[in-house]
Amino acid sequence: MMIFIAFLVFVMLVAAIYACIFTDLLNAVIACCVVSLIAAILFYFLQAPDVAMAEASIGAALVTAIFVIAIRRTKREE
Amino acid sequence: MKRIIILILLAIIALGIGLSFTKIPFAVPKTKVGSYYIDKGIDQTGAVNIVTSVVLNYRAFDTLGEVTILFIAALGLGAILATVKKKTKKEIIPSSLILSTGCKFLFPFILIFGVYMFLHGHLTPGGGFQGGAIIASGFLLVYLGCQERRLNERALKATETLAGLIFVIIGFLGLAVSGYFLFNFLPKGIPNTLLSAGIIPIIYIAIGFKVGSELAGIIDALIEESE
Amino acid sequence: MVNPILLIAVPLAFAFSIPLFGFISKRIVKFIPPIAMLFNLVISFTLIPEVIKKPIVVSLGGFPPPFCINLFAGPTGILFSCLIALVGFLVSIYALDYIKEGAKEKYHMLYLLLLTGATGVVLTGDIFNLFVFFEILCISSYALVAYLGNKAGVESASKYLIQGSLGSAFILIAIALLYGQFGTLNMADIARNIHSASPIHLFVPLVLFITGLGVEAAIFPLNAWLPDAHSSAPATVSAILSAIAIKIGIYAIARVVFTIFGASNMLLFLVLLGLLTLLVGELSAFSQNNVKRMLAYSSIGQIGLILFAFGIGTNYAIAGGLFQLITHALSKSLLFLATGYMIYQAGSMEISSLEGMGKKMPLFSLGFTIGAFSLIGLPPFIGFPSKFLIVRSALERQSSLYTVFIGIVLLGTVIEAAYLFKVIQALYFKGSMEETKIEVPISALIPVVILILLIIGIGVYPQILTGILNSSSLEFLDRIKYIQGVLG
Amino acid sequence: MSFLNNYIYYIGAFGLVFVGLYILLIKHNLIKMIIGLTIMNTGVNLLLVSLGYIKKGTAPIFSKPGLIPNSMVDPTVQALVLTTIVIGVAVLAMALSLAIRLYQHYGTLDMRKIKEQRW
Repeated sequence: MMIFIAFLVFVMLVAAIYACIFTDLLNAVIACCVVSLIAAILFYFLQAPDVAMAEASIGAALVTAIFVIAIRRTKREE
Repeated sequence: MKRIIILILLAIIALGIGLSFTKIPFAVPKTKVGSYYIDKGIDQTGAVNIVTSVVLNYRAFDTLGEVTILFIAALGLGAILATVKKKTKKEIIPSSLILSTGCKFLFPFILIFGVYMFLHGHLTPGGGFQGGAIIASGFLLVYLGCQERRLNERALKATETLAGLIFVIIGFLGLAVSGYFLFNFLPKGIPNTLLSAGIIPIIYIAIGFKVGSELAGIIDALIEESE
Repeated sequence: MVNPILLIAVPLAFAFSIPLFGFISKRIVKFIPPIAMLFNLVISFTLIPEVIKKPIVVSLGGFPPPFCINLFAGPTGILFSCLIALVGFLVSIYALDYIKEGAKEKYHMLYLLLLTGATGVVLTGDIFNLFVFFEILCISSYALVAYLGNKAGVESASKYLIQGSLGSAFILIAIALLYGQFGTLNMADIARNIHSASPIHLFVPLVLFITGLGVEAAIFPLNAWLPDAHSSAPATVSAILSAIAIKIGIYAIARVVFTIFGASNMLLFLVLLGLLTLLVGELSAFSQNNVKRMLAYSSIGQIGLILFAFGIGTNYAIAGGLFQLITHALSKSLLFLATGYMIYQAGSMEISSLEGMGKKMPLFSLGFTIGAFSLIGLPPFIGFPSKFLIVRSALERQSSLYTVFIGIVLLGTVIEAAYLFKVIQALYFKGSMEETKIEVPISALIPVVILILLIIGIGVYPQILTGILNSSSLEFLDRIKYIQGVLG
Repeated sequence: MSFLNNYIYYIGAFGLVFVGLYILLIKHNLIKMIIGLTIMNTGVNLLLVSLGYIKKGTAPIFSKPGLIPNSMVDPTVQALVLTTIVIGVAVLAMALSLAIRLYQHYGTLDMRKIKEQRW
């Protein structure tokens, strides 16, 4: 179990670093969405189902949608 | 060069915060407020979900502030984007029949799920914020799938205003009944049933409508000019 | 007894219901903020005698204090809420005819919510609730700076937003650290247990708090957003941001440092920070040609002076700091309001374009002059007793270090006088002397006249504030009384 | 192993906070900065929730009989995090609307090029 969580944390941090590296903003936003999703899973493991649900529905879904709309109206390259 | 300076700065901050975290071990109970809520929560508020009872009873004032913040964000976004002059109206390419029918078919189910979410906020995980977000994502789906559909702005505004007012008015009723703002003045009922926990379900319904209409309004304002 | 919760809940209800009023008639919307603020002003004034005797503690939701959010309406809180309501009322009257473009209905809502957030910060007794209301204040100020959607406003608002939200993240980490150590969010409860933790574990949250709150208060290394934001907004927004928003940051820093942490050994740090902010603000203001940017930098300098007074840490000094805070709120809002229509008329913010306004707009020029004199600290205006109080309390420390500090403060005053006189000279002694008076709406004249009368009135008779200032500064210094007041 | 057991969530949370802070400080593109802000907020939320965790704890919901109150995790921090998530999305929406307007005015989002107002 612990190994699995460590793996998740590792993937989450890698996704966060990739959000920094990507110069295509759309890719960076997707990486940001991955961070939020894994955070939601971690919230579930931390026995916080309410927060996990909020993070998944707001943090991962709506935030990504708002980002994508905004990028569509501005420039995609950094 | 700048990169190195920033990394050193970050390392100093990390060291500082890490140092103060040696006092706070992981996975050890360390709170007196939380255990009070768990011990007394059901008796005092009637909600089985203690998180809900904290959000809407012990710390309901925070939630009022939070709802206000979302309200401000929707307002500010509207004000900032409102003065954009509408240019030539581009032709909307209608989406395929399967896509639009699928979206129209799915939309009521998403709506019902969202409503279920905030109706059962005091019994199961979930609540007004999550339910409102789900409703808003339903609207997002309709926007993407059937592009000619638009929300009625007046109805949206009326919903969020009325929902916000209901929250404040419930607070004032508590003040009038017992002298405490946001007091849980309704009968608590039997825990673990739908009609229990006094004012909690009412406020959560109001929050659900408010959050749903505000997030939908935010998406609406952002998407408006993009076609 | 009037419940202090009304000071927050009633304006909030008004703000929420503005769209409903808008459905009825678009014209009545602009009268809602003055009504709400007048209500707050009346309630705050009736509460003053009560809170001087004994602070009012109100728990929300009907649970005992550490377990619920409580409001602490002490002398400081009510003093601040009076100030907020007074300035908010006057500025909203000025806005009746001044706000002509943009989303008017949204402007009035955001304006009212900003003042509500400010009132919430000064009245709350819970650290996380303070954060929430602080966010209300910050987000509505970002929106107000940018609400016209013009180039300058949007640019400065985006800078303000990035720095402000970084600050809020720091505040949140600090709250997490405190919660992890003490298991409670109530300020009095944290204050009671704070000395059970070792200083090394308290240092980091304190620094994070000062950094995070310092962004909103525009303390020196964190003030990059202020001149842009204050100068690119409309005059009413600049007035309210300068007079109220940055003061709330100062209040929150004082509350955290004095009441929660009781950090008497950090005070010299505050003094140095204040002096640095003072010098940087005044020197930058001196080199400006744009009158609104000059006033914005002058606000930074004044914040430095207030922080210096708080840092001295004696009873008199804190009272002086609070007095200076009132001085600055009244004078700076007068200055911004007076320049508002002048800039509107001249079409530019350059000082040279304001030449000859002394004849064209006599009352506004008089208002600018009185506000400037009061800010410099000339008798018989309100600035004189407040600056005098600060200097006297610094001299009472009787150390050579503080004598040097007073020298720096006086140097700052001299610079301040120099650049403000530059504007006054342009107003009266330059430009063509044609006698064409420009008509201004009566709603703009009323607040200017009231502010002039207040500045002169309190300047002539400063004893009127002595009682509330003394008990306010005692509230900061007497932590035991605060803790007992909340927890019993 | 015990190190992992004790600190893995803190490491994740702080990692996110610092990556976000790094993005905020080093990048000049406004949308990239907002991404950094979002990541930082997620990190702070994770930090807050992991403060309330108890070993072998259960969620603070009395959904079925037989749950022991003593083994429940702290509900307070979860309530706080619900608040901060919503605050985060509010700030984000505002920031992105500003970015859209900024792009309409300047045609770029590079904060180095957008400095009309100086001293």
